[in-house]
Amino acid sequence: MQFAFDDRQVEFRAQLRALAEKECTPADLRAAWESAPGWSADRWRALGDMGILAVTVPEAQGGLGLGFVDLVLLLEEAGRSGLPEPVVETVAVAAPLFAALGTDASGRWLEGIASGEVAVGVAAPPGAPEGPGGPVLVNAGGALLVLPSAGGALHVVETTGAGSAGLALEPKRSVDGARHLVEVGGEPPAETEVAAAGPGLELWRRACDRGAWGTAAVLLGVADRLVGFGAEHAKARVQFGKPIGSFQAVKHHLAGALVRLEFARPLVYAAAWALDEGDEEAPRLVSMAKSAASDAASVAASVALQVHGAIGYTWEHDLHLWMKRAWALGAAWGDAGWHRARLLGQISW
Amino acid sequence: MQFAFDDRQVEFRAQLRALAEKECTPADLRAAWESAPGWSADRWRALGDMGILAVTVPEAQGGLGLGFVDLVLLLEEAGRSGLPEPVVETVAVAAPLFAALGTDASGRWLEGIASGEVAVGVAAPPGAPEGPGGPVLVNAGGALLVLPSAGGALHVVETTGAGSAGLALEPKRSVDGARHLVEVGGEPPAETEVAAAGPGLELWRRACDRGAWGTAAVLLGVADRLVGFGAEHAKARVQFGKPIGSFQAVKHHLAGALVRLEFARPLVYAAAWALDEGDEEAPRLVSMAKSAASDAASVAASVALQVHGAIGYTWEHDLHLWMKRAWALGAAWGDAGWHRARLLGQISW
Amino acid sequence: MDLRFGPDQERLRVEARDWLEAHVPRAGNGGPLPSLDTAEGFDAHRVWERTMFEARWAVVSWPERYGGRDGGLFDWLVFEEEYYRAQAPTRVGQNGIFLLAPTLFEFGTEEQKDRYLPPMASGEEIWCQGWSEPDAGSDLAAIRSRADRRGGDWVLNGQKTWCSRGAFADWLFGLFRSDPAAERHRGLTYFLVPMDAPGVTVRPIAQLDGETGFAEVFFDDVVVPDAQVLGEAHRGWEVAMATAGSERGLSLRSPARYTEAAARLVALHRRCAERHPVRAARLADAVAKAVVDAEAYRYHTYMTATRVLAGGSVGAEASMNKVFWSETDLAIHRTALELLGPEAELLDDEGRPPAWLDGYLFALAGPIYAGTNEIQRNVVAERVLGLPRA
Amino acid sequence: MDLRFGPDQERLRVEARDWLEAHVPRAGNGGPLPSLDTAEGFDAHRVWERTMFEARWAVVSWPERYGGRDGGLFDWLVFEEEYYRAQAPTRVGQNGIFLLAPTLFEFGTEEQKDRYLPPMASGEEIWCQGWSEPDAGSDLAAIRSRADRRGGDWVLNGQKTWCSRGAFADWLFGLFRSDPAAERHRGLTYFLVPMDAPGVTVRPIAQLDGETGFAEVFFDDVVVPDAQVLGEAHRGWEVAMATAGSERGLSLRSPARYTEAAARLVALHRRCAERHPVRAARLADAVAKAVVDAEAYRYHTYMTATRVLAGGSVGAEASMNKVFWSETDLAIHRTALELLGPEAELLDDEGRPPAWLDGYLFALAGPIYAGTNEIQRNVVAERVLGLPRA
Repeated sequence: MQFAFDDRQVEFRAQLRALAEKECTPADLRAAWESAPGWSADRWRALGDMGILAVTVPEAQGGLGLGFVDLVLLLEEAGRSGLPEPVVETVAVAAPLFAALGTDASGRWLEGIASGEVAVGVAAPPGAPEGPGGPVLVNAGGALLVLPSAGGALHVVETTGAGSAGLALEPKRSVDGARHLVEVGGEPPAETEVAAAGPGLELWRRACDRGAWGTAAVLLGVADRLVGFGAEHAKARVQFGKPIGSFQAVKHHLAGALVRLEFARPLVYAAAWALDEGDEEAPRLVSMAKSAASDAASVAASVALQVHGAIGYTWEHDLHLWMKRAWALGAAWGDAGWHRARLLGQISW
Repeated sequence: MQFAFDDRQVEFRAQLRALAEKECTPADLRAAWESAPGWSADRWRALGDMGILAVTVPEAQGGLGLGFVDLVLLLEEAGRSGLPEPVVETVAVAAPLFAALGTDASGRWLEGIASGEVAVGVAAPPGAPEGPGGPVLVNAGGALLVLPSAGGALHVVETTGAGSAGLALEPKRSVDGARHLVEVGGEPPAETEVAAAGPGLELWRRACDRGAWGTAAVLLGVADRLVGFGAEHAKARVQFGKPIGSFQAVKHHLAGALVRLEFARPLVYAAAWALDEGDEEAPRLVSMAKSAASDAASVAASVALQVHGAIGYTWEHDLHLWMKRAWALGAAWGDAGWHRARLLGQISW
Repeated sequence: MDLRFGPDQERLRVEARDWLEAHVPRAGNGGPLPSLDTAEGFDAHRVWERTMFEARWAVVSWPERYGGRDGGLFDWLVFEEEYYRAQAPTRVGQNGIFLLAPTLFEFGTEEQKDRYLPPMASGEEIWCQGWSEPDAGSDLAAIRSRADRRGGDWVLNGQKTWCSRGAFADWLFGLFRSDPAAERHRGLTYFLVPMDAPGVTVRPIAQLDGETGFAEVFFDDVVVPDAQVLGEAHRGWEVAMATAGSERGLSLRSPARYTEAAARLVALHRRCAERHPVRAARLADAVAKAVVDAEAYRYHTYMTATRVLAGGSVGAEASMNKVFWSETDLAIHRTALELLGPEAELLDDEGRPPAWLDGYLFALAGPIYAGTNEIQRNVVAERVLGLPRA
Repeated sequence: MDLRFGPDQERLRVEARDWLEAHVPRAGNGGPLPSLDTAEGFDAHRVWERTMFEARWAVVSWPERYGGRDGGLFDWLVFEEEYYRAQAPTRVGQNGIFLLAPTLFEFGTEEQKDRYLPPMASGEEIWCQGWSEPDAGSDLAAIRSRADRRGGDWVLNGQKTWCSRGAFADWLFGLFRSDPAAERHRGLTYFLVPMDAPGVTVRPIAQLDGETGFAEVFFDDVVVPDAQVLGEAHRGWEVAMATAGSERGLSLRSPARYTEAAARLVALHRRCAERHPVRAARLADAVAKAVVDAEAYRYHTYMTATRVLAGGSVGAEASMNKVFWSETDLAIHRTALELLGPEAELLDDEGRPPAWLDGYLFALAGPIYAGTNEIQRNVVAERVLGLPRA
């Protein structure tokens, strides 16, 4: 038993943090809110250069050939810095899927991912019972779109505009302005199928697990940032002649949020390890991780807002950039309740 | 619209409070815990003398011929003082039922209730889906036992011991030692039937509504006492050089409990009025009242214990006499969740 | 005890329901109105206030001479129930009508009442509040904006913030420190200030939904005559507390808002059960709890209203109300968003939050404004339970 | 990262499971034992400690010379998992083994360790704690019980309360004020006191279930030699904090308690679904949440253990643990009682609380003892988040 990260993994996170501090300031985030597709090709390439996009790409396709334990601190950092790019969809969901396909096309896609040229969006099928991000939504703008057909076959569509491969791609706005969603209409054509109904559905289910897990990791960072916002404000803001952080109500709000976060974290890390190992407990751990992380981020958002008071209720203050992310990602890929129902066997992807 | 009590109703409560302060001290309550049936024939007669037992008995049978609005403050006071006697079962559940029956026997029972000679227990049928106080339990020791048969006919059994009318009456102990329960085994014989299956079930359902409502009223008083315990301790107990009630965490715990209580109260009062009026909204109001009162008492119990710390965890301190009552009555006649499910039409008596 | 409304109130209810049915702006009937936190929407809402005023629905509980119907508290509650049932627009004039007007009725001179109440009722003059300052939020008594005597007038300097409706309002009411030697709650005066007075500068502040629901207001040598002082000079705190009591208490927060929202929640739950039975089963308890709390608030309000009509006062109970309605409102909207599941995050085609998300954003402010819930719990603990101050 | 236990631990697990399977007192096998808060039950539990000791299971993580197996933290955690899975008896020796022993290992002399550890491990000497006093609960530094120097010895006077196991224990460890001039945390000394010493009087206190789980202990000129001081005189606070860290942190609160309870809760939920489907549907989310929280605590403990083994410390994180496990324990048991519905209130035929109710009564103490959760949240806010002291 060794439940810790090695120096290389910790160092990798530090690199991403350094990059994000330069390339993903709150001003950059606000720019992402204002423009479609909401993320920056330059920053995407910079992410490629520092290696995060290549983590799960096999070495044969120019990747690092690493796993989810190597990835998890990076995703957490992506949440902390508010990175608007579809890192989870590309690195956690798509790259392992493409690697499993092992076709010429998937090899090319993997090379594109590793080099920072390709980003991926993922859409759930219209018939999905309670899927990731609504039946027909995708965190998109990517050059590739992964989606299952209503029948359960798996498709990868190279998107070229609003009507790629016969699919209607209609932009949708989220309360989290950095999430530029697309509603997918129509059925993908036969020539985009990458796996037939049976194996396709199995691949899809595992992809959903990775999507939920990756989003849980991002939510840890989001929650961490929100608690940080709250603590900083509580130290700085003076009322009744002292910092409001000296009032017990404020202390207990923030301490409660921190406790939820600190106990969500090990579940997300353990799920990463189980996914790497192909452990049969992995789906259970993913659901525990996502439900705990969604709740932790939700509590952190509420507490941070309440501690800030009116200033936190403004568009000018950066708090809402993370608060709305906590709401949106908390519900995406199954909200806390969905994953708890899954844990009891009431529901599945 | 006149949502207030009149002077006579308020005065009636004061009389019960005065009686309880003499006849129902914590020492009396501890005596009730120690002895079966746990309540005192003397106190029962004193309650009869002051009139509470006669409230719902028609004047023709020596009663006051009043209603539930006249009764509700008295039941609340019964909860506050911790009265261990089966007032709800006798006055709220049985007397109106007997009055509706209108038989010679029921007339005699009503006279006995009004004069403080008869107490009543109520048992749910073994086949009941989720009934009042478990399928086969009764707050008993009463001279009369009201219960439906498995088929839905309604019976009244004059109890004379452990094997009355062919029923097995086995004592059961509750965590609230003042509740001396009886498990009822067997089917009541035909000669005890007071209403056949169809009308009997309807009478039973209305009786259950009154039981749930009466228990909700008692719970208001229990919650009030618990908040009072907490507030008194918070004023008296000194730590870190000041009363612990000056710490914001303690303040907010108690304020939160008080708010739950104050907003449960009008629902219980409104349900009393609706029951008096035979209003079609009465069952909904009863369920709202019981769920709110159960929750309020549960929160008050938790908060009172936490504010007291270790001293509240002792058998010597009186707090637990009310805390355990809050737990037991909170679940009896349908717990908060049961009544909320009923409100949505998922379940019924 | 009698929980029936009287025949007068039932007549009023029918009349209000019919009128609202015919006049509330809906799709196809000049509505729904644009957000009142935009310039366009503010004007549209002002027109709606005028429409109500002309039919004498704007201020049912005011005396007839100011545009009301001489209605009692229960008349007002009945009207509010119908107003919310009709899903009529948010009242752009509510700061004036519900917060300032009770204070004017209590402390205003006859001249002030004649001057300010009618245009307030008609929507001609919309009021915003000037309580908070950058360093005086929860600690409201830390107000530093000053009112100095010059000639026979007052001169205001300083800054107010979080002025709801401040971006587009015509008048502001608020507290200024008139006696710099006095501390905290003493030496404050309650002023009525036109927003177009020389020296007043408004900086709109965008709120969570991106729109300018509130504003900062700067005062730079703004001259105000004695006629625009409400109540006695230097006694503004006592005057303001009456308004704060209205804000936190019965007047502003009509229970109909919550019962109406709870009814919509039940309908949403029913629809959810068809497509997402597991989700609906999980949230059933929360839906029912929302209904119970909304009804609890309604009956509690009836009890309070009965007591007030009998000469009682609201007092510290206003703080319990505030905690309860703000938590109820949040719980209703949180449950709705959970019922919507992954669709909850979506904006509509104009990029605006749809009804439930919009309501959630609004509800989020509940535990913060009009005295944070932390402050309210302190008040409940100290004034109702008698716990010692820190 | 590797979340597998090593082969040594898996061997230990199998060995422990087999032994416990054969020896845990169950119905038909000398058990279940009577409540350890009765005189009879205390003795029965002492015998069980002895049985464990003889098979070297009493203190797996201690050095062999004191009766242990030289096991590491993970060996201990594996053993605990098996211990709870086997539903083995509550450890009557836990105050000594989990609270005092770590302090003895850190601060004790060789003589003290040789003298006290083996009988502690064997159950021959059961320890209770002497921290709280009537006026020193949350404010532990307000201790007033005194230790005065007389001749070459110490003389103890005063009163301790809430001494868990105090009704039947053989020894007590606790803090006494040795320097009356020093204030608060200074001038305290950590003593080891035999309960049969002249001048010690024990008054058992009945707890919520009516049994004497704790006691008041009175000291009237109790003479104690220097050999029974742990650590330096007047430095008792620092010594005690090490013990408090153990109590609040990793050592006492084995995650197996919660994972085992959560597994039983899932089984209870399954049974409930057969007879009360609506009730079970309502509580499904709470059941699953209990599972998640129990597992979160387990993995969090593995992370902490890894860090401690790498030379890290627990520190203020112990306060987060305390808040989390106590809330998790309460939530598990509350949910169980709701699943039981109206049957939850019933005692068994001997008038004792059945398992879930008994567990609930125990869980209720969680947010209170070992530092209330209010104090713990202060610690988290101040020491982890850096918020200012009041």
